[in-house]
Amino acid sequence: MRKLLSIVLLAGFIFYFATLTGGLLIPSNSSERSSVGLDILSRTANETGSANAVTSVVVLYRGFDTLGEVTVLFLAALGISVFMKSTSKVRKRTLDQSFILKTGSRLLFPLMFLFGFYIIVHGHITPGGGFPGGVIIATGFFIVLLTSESVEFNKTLMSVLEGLAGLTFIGLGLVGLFGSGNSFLQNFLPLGKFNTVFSAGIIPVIYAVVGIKVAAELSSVVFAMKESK
Amino acid sequence: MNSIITISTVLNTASMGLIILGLFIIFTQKNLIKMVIGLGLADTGVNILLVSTGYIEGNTAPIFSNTSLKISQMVDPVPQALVLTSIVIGFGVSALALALIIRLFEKTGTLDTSKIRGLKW
Amino acid sequence: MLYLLSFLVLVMLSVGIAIIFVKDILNAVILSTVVSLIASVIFLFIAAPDVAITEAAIGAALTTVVFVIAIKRTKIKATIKKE
Amino acid sequence: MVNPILLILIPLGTAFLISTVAGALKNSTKYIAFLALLANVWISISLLPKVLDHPVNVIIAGIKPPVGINLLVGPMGAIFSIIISVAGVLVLLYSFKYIEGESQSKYYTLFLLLITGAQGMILTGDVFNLFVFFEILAISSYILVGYSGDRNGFEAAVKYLILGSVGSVFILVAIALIYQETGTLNMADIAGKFALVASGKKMMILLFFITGMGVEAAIFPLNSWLPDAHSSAPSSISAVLSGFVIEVALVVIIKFVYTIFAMTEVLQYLSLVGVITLLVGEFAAFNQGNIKRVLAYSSIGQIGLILFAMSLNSEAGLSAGMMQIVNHTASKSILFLVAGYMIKRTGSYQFSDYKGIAKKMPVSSFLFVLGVLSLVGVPPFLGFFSKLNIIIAALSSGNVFNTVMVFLILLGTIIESVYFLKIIQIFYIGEPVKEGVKEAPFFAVLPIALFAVVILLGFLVLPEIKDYAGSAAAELFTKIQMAQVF
Repeated sequence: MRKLLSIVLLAGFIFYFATLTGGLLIPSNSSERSSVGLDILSRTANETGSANAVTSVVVLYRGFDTLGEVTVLFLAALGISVFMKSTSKVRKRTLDQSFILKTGSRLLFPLMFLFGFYIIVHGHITPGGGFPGGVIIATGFFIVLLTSESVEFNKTLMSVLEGLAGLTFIGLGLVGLFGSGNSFLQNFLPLGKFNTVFSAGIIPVIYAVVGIKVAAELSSVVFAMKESK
Repeated sequence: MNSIITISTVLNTASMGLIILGLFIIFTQKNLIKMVIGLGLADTGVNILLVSTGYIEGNTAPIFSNTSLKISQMVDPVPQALVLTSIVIGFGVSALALALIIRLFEKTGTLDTSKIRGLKW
Repeated sequence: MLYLLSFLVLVMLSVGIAIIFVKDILNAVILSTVVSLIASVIFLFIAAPDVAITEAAIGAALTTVVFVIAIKRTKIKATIKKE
Repeated sequence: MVNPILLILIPLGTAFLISTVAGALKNSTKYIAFLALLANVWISISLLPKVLDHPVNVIIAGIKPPVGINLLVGPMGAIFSIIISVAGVLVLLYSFKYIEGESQSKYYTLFLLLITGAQGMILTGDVFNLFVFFEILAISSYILVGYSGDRNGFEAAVKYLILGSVGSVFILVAIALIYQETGTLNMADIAGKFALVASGKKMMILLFFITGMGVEAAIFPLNSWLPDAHSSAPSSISAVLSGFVIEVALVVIIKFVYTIFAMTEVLQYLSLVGVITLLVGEFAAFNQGNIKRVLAYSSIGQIGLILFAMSLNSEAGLSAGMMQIVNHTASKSILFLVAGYMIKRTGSYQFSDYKGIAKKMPVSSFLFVLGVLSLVGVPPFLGFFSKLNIIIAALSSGNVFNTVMVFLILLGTIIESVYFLKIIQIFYIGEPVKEGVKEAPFFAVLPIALFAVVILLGFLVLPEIKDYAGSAAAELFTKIQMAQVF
């Protein structure tokens, strides 16, 4: 019964989508296109000083969305820690990792950290930014924590870090709101020289905060799922 | 452009196919983890659809890496920013779903929705 | 470019359809990672490098990690129950 | 200066703050959460008079819409944020004693994020921003449904999560298609540019959107998750989920239909769907033995009634619908909150076990009766006036279809009163069988009583409520507010 219903539903959906692709998704003529995005392209260099237009959209033009987005990750981390709470005993690692693995991971960690940091602070010049950079830093943590027995994952520290990064994000926005700009997330720092690391006002600052937050949240997501027994 | 197959029709086929496939998996499969996989597929499909709405054939990425690049030769940056948000949200939802499924498994001992009969599915 | 893209889409969709028929859930997860990776290559082709990096890092890599943890935790218990 | 963006930022920032200091302050973080929501109540109430003549348009990041994101607060947004903040603060007060256990600060963080999501969805003027806040609202509800940590909670949460995520896929498809057609994401800008788009395309996009948002709003074929989720969640959360979460989603649908898409031709179908939802909910509630499932199905019935009222395509219908939302928020919160302590004291979900409970829990039982009377629509409670207004609005449209629908609604009301009378009769008749049942603590009764004051004294300020609801209806109906963005 349920299967039949779902097949009928899906058939309807396919039909629906097929008519849609026939009528709606006709390739639009690029010369006639007018959109917010093309408007942004023409003003991003002067207005935000960010060479990467996607970054300027993510951090500044639609920075409020990004605040919501890190909140969603925060929620996911929080939710997983809620569900895994009743069984949160620290498990004694009995696995004996090989010497090469341990040493290799320790060597790799600073490199990965540095690489993630590089990706984050160059987010306004090259592709990348807070999200992939945060993932790379988090991966560095995983490698160390998976291979060495002596390092323990500190849940409290992570949740403090998550909260602080979120507060910093909002705080940076509020400086804009109560400062000269009179609007939340207003860019209050000088734009600097185009296409260099120290440019684009608050964009790299916010992206760094996002990177820290993403790294902390992802680490706590994965470790809450893995560690609790 | 006389040919019927253009880049945008290919992209639309991809997104439509993935969304329908994802929904099909969600509605017909009984394994909870497989349902979450279906959710991920549908999300990927939507992301391709979103990026394709901003794609202009033959144009470059919206990054002013050198001064010779012209605005008229770039693609729309807004859908790409939206997709970044959507990917992260999708990951958050999948991780949360899997955590819930792990706990449900600990309580019921099965991943099969037809065997979990506490409530009506 | 067009043919390459069509080929990628074709592979992606057939891998996706294979997920329905795969019995082992771990294989299904790996196939879904393949779909994600191909999607990230497609993003690169349609001039969206930021999206491609994020999809590869989050959509493909991290999601797989989380899935594998979930599978591991739902399997070990099952074998214990049987004993 | 009162800035509506603070309505979103205060709960969000407090949630982050609680996460930072939870280790040091343990369970006293609940007082921080309470203060934050009190501030929200004050801001939202002081906002209402300002938005009545012309809406407040908040620009974010100093970039004017349509390029940037804006918040657009008209009377409807202000009224809704009052409903959300007031219901939120009262339920939070109830949670002080109701929620027990170790890591309570997580509960309060989640609760604040739920409020953030709801406020954001109502206040935002940007379609994608709406989606982000929708996800915040939805994900925090998934977690809170499973918060109690029992088997039913997890199962309901998984079910809710999967259906809700399917819904969000549909919403994203709608957003992608909107961007494809208009090249913008700002609601007012979309409304302007949609005038040039063929109505067939608009209809398809709107159907995608309604399908997606309808999962959260629990309209008829998409509501199978609701009875499980609302009955498995902790009662304080059930009160919030029934009280404003589904209404927020419903109002967003109505807002899209009237102002952004301006497609009044779908309203006929929506009102039919509303009546079907109502009948399905009331008939299903009739056979339940679990008190929380009864209340959950009754929420489906009420949401159907609100949908019917709001899709009458008249200002009178919209304002009656707004009044019904106020009534439903207050009375359903009373019922769920009372049921929460009855379940806690007796240890049973079946209302047949509550024989003679009125002797042991007199105040709670009395408040329950008040809630029922207002929900069913007995004068002089607020529910009577809102239902009366809905019926007048439906009959004054003068067509046969609406008259038939009114009869079906009255049928639904009769069923509703029958099953609620059955429950009340069990409360008051017979000797108590369970030992050790005692009255709920003061901190739990106080917020319930405050909700009761709203429905009881509602008729004293009826003209004002009507006034505000009317201006909210006008905002949706005449679209003047939208035009003032630029």
